[in-house]
Amino acid sequence: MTLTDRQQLSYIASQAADARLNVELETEGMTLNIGPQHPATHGTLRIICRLDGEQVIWAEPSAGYMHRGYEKLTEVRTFPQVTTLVNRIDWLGSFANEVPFILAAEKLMEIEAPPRAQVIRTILFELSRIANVSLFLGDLGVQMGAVTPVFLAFRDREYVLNLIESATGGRFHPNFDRIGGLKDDLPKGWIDEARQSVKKLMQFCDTIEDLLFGNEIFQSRMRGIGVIPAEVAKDYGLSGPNLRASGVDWDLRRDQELPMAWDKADWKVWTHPDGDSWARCWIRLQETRESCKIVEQLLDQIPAGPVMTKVPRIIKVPAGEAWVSTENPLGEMGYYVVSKGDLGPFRVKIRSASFNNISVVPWVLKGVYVPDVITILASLYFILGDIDR
Amino acid sequence: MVQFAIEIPYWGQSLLRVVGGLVAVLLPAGGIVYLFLFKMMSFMQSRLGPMEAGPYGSLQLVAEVGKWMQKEDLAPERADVPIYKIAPLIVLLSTFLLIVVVPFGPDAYFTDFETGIFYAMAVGSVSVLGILIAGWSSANKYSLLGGLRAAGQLIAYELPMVLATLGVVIQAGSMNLNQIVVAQNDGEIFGFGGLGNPFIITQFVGFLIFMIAVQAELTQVPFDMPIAESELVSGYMTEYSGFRFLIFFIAEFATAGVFAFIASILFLGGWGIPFDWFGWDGADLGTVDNWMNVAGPIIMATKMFILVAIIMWVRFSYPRFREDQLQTFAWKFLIPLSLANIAATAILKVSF
Amino acid sequence: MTAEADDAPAALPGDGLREGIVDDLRARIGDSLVDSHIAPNDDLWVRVATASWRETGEALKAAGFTYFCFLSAIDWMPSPYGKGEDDPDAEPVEPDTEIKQGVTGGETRLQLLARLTDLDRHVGVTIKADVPDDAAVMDSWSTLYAGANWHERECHEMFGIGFNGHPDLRNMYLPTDFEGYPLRKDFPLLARMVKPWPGIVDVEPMPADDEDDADADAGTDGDAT
Amino acid sequence: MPKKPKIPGLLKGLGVTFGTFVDTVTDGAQTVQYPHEKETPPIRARGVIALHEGNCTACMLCSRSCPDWCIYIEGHKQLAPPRRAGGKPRQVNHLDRFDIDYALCMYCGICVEVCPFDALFWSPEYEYSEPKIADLLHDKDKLGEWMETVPEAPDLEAGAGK
Repeated sequence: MTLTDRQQLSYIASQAADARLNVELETEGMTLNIGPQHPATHGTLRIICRLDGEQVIWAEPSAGYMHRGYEKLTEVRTFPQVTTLVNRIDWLGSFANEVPFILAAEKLMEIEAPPRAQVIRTILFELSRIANVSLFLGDLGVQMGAVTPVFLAFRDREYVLNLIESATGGRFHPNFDRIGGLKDDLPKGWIDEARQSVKKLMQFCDTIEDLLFGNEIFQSRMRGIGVIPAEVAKDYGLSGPNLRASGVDWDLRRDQELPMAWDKADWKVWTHPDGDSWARCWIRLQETRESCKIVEQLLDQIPAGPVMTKVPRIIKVPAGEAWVSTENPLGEMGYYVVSKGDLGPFRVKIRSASFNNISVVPWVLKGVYVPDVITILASLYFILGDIDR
Repeated sequence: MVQFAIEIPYWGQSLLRVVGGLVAVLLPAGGIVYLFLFKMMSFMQSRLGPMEAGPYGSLQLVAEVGKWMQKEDLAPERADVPIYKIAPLIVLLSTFLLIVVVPFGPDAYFTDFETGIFYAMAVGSVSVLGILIAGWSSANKYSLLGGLRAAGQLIAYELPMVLATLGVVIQAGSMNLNQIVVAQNDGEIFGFGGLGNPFIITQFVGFLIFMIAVQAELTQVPFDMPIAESELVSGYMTEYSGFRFLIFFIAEFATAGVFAFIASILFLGGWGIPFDWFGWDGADLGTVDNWMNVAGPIIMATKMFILVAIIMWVRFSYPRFREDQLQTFAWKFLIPLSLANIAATAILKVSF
Repeated sequence: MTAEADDAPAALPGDGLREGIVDDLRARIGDSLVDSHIAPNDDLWVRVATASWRETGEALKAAGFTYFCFLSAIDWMPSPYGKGEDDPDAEPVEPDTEIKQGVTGGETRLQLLARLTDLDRHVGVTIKADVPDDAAVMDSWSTLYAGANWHERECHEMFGIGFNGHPDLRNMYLPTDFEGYPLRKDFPLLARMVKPWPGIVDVEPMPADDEDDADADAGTDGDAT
Repeated sequence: MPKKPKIPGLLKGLGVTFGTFVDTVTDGAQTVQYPHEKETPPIRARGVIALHEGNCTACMLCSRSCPDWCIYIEGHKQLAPPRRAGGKPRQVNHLDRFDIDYALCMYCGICVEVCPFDALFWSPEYEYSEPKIADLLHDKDKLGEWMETVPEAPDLEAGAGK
C-alpha cells in the first residue's frame, strides 16, 4: 500500500461521490475556488465550493498554504527560543500564544511566576485579546462591504498595540514571557496610559455596535445563518466564542486552575443560545468589553514585587509531559510539551483553535449561498497562521 | 439649444455639443471621485486620504489615470476578446446617452425630447448589457456570477425607478425634463410660491424609492453584490485592467453624477430657482432671464453633489445585502410601495 | 469572578474524580486499559491497547467526554540529526537511538495521542495508544468525533499513520506526491542542514601560543546561577 | 437600562460615520503623514540591534543563542597592554566581523538578553529598509552607528521589585 496510490484512490472516490450527487440533482455543478488569493480568506485559505447556482452543495477548505512546520522547528530550538516562534502562530494576539507554552514549561519545572508577573501577564493577555478581536469586529464589516468599521478598528487597535509595544518592545511579537516570569517590569506611566486606552476601546465597542451590529442589514445577513448546534460544536472541538455562541458555557479562563489572575477580576462569560453567525459575532463583541473590564480591574490590583522568580540561566526542563491550554482570542490554544530533560523540548504538539474551528466548515457550508460563505467564514474567525501553524 | 450671438456652422455646433457632453460627464465624475471617494470617505474613517499629489491631493485622480493608462490591456486567454473589449465602452456609452436629455438651464441642453424622462429610463438600462457581457466574456467564474447578479439586480430595480418617476410625471403633467423643472419652480404649495413646489415634498416616497433604486442601479453599497470585492473580487470587473478598468471606474462615478442630475431635476427643481422671486412666468420660458443658462448648471451641480454625498455616505456606512434579500426587497416592498404612490398621486391629482 | 452560581463548579475536581474516571473506563473497556497516570489535581493520562483505540473513544464519549480537543502522535525515537549545532570537525557522536517513552510508558516507536474533555466535570484526559511498528494503521475516530477527521489527516501526513475507516486521507499541507513523514524524527530538517551553524566559529587563537584562552569562552559554559 | 426611543440602526450607522467626519474636520485625522511627520516609538521598541564594539569580546554567545542563526562573528586573539603598570600583557579577543542578517532576524531579542558584556542594545530606529534583501546584512560599523540612537532604559512602574 503506497501512499500515493491510496491518495489517488481516495481522490477518485471523492470525485465519484461528487458525480453521483450531480446525477441525482441532474444539474452540472460549478466548482468555485475561493482562494487561496481571495480577500475574504485573511491570507491564503482555499475553499473549494461546488455550486448549484449560487447555492453551495459541497465545500472543502484546503489549508496548508502557510504551513511553517512549527512543531518540527520547536524540536531544534531551546525553550526560550520557542517563545519567539509561537508568537507567530496567531499573529494578531501573539502574547496570548506565549502564555500556555510558558505555563507548560513552568509546570514541568514545577515553578510558578511571582504574583506581580501573573497579574501583568493576565493584563497583557487580555490586551492581546482586545487587539485581536477589535480587528475582527472591523473586518466583519469589510467582509460585507462596509468599509468604514475596519478603519475605525485599525484606529482604535493602535492604542492597544502602542501599550503592548511600550511594555514589551514588540507591537505584534512581544516575546515578553519568560519561564519563571516576565522579561521586564512595566515602564513608568504605563498603568495610567492603559486606563485611558481601555476607555477608548470601550467606546470603540459602542461605536461598532452602533455602526455595524445595530444595522438592520447586518442583522438580516447574520441571523439564522450558519447555525452550529452545541453537539456538533463539541464534536468538532470548536472552542472560544464559537463554542459559547452555540450555548456551551465553557471558558478556560474560568473553568480551570492556572497561575493567572483572571479570578481576581469580576467578569462574566457570555453565551448565546442561537449558534448562528450573529451569535458568534455578538459574543466576541461582548467579550471585548469583558476583557476591557478585566484589564481595568487588574490595573488596580498589581501587587508589588519582582516579576521574575529564580530560574537557572541555562534552562533545562525536567523530563515529563505537560498539557496546558488557555482561552486565547481565537479559542482554546494548548501545547502538549514533551521534555526529555534537554535544553529544548522533545516534541511540542500545538493545538491551535482555528484548526478545529475551520474543520467544521464543510459541515456548516452545506446549502448556504455564496455571500453567506463569506459571512460564515468571517464569523468563525480564523487566522491562517493559527490553522496551518 | 442655446442661441449664440454669432452664427456657428453645424459642425461647430456638433463639436461644442461633444465637448459640452464630455465636460458634463467627466467633470462631475472627477469631482465626485475626489470629493467623496478620496476625501469624504477618508474623513469618515479618521484619515486624510491622498495628500501628496497636488495641494491636498487634488491631482491624485490625474496620477491614478496616468497609472491606469500605463498598464497593459490584458484579456484572459479564453475570453471572448472582441466582446470583452467592447463591454466597458457600452457601459460608458449609456452614461453619455443619459446626459443628452439633461437640461442645465432654460436653453442649456443638448436636445429637448418631449419624452425625455422616458428616453432617460430607456438608455439607462443599456449599461446592464455592458455589465452582462463583461461578466460573461471574461471567462471567469467570479465575473460570471457578478454579471448575472448585476443583470438580475438592475432589472429588478429598473422597475421601482420607473414607477417612482411616474408619480412625478403625473404631477408635472409632462415627460419633458425641462417642463418638469418649470413645473416645480413655477408651482406653489397651497398658494405659497416662495419655494416653488419641489416634488421632493409632495413626492417624498417617490424620492426615497428613486434614490434607493439609484443606489441599486449604480451598484453601490448596500446593493453592490455584482461587485462585492470581498466575495466576488469585484465581480464583472475582475479581469479588466488598464484603461478598460478605468472606463468602468469612470462610468461608475459618471453614472452616479448623471443619475443625481436626473434626481435633482425630478425632485429638487433642477436648474431652476423659484420663478416667483423674479416674477418669471413658467408658461413662457422666454421670460426667464438669460443668465440662468450660466447659473443653472451651477445650481444643478450643487444639488447633484448634495445627492451624491448622500449616496456615498450610505455607501461608506452600510454593509451589503444578500442577493435574495435584495430581490425580495425590490419585488415585495419597493414595487408595491411605488404602485401605491402612483395611485395616491393620481387620485390627488384628479381631486385637486 | 462572578459566573452564574449554577454553572460554576463547587470545587475544582480532585483526585477522586480522576480515579473514578479511570475506574469507569476500566469497567467499560476492561483489560484494554494498559496503564494510567494521574497528576494530582491536574491531569490524567491513560494508555490503551492498540486494538481498542476506537472502543476507548466510544467508551469515553459515553462517559461524558464529548468535547474533542486534539489528536496527534509522538515519535519517541531520538532524532539522529540533532539540532544541527555540532562541530563538523569534531568526532561524530554516536546518536542516541534509545527509544524511551514518556508518561504511561509504551512499547512502540510511534504513539498516538488524543485529548478529550468533559465540559461538565471540567476534566480532561489524554489517551495514548501504541502504533504497531510494522503496520502503522489505527482505527479512525472520524465517525465518532467529527473533529478528528482533520487531525487524523494531519497525523497521517506528518507521521505516516494510516486510519481505518477515515473517509478522506488526503494531504492537508504537503503536495500529494510528497515523500516522507516530516514530523518523524528521522526526517531531516533541511533548514538546519543547508547552512553551517554560525555559532561553530571560534575565535582564532594567537599565532604563537594557544593555551590560556580560558576567558575566550567566558559565559558559554556558564551553568546554573 | 432605561427605555430609550429606538433609533433605527441604519440611521445610527449614518450618525457614526458623520460624527467621525466632523471629528476629522475639526480635530484632524488620527493618522500621521509619514515622511513629513513621524511618531516616536516607545523607548523599549525593538527597532534594530546596535553594537557597542568596545564591549564585545567575541564570546559567540549571541551567535549561538540566535534561533535563526543570523549573527556572524569572527575574531582573533591579540595582546593588549596590561591593566596595571608592570603587569603582563593581557590576551584579549579582537572582533573582526560582527554581522547581523536582518533579512533573517526575528527581532526576538535573545541575543541582547544573553550578552554578558553589555555590547548589544535595542534601538527604536526603524528606517533602514533596503531595496535588495542582501543589503540587509549589516556589519559592525553600521551596527555601531546605531549606538547613538539607543535610549536610556525607562523608569519602572511603581511596585517593581528587585
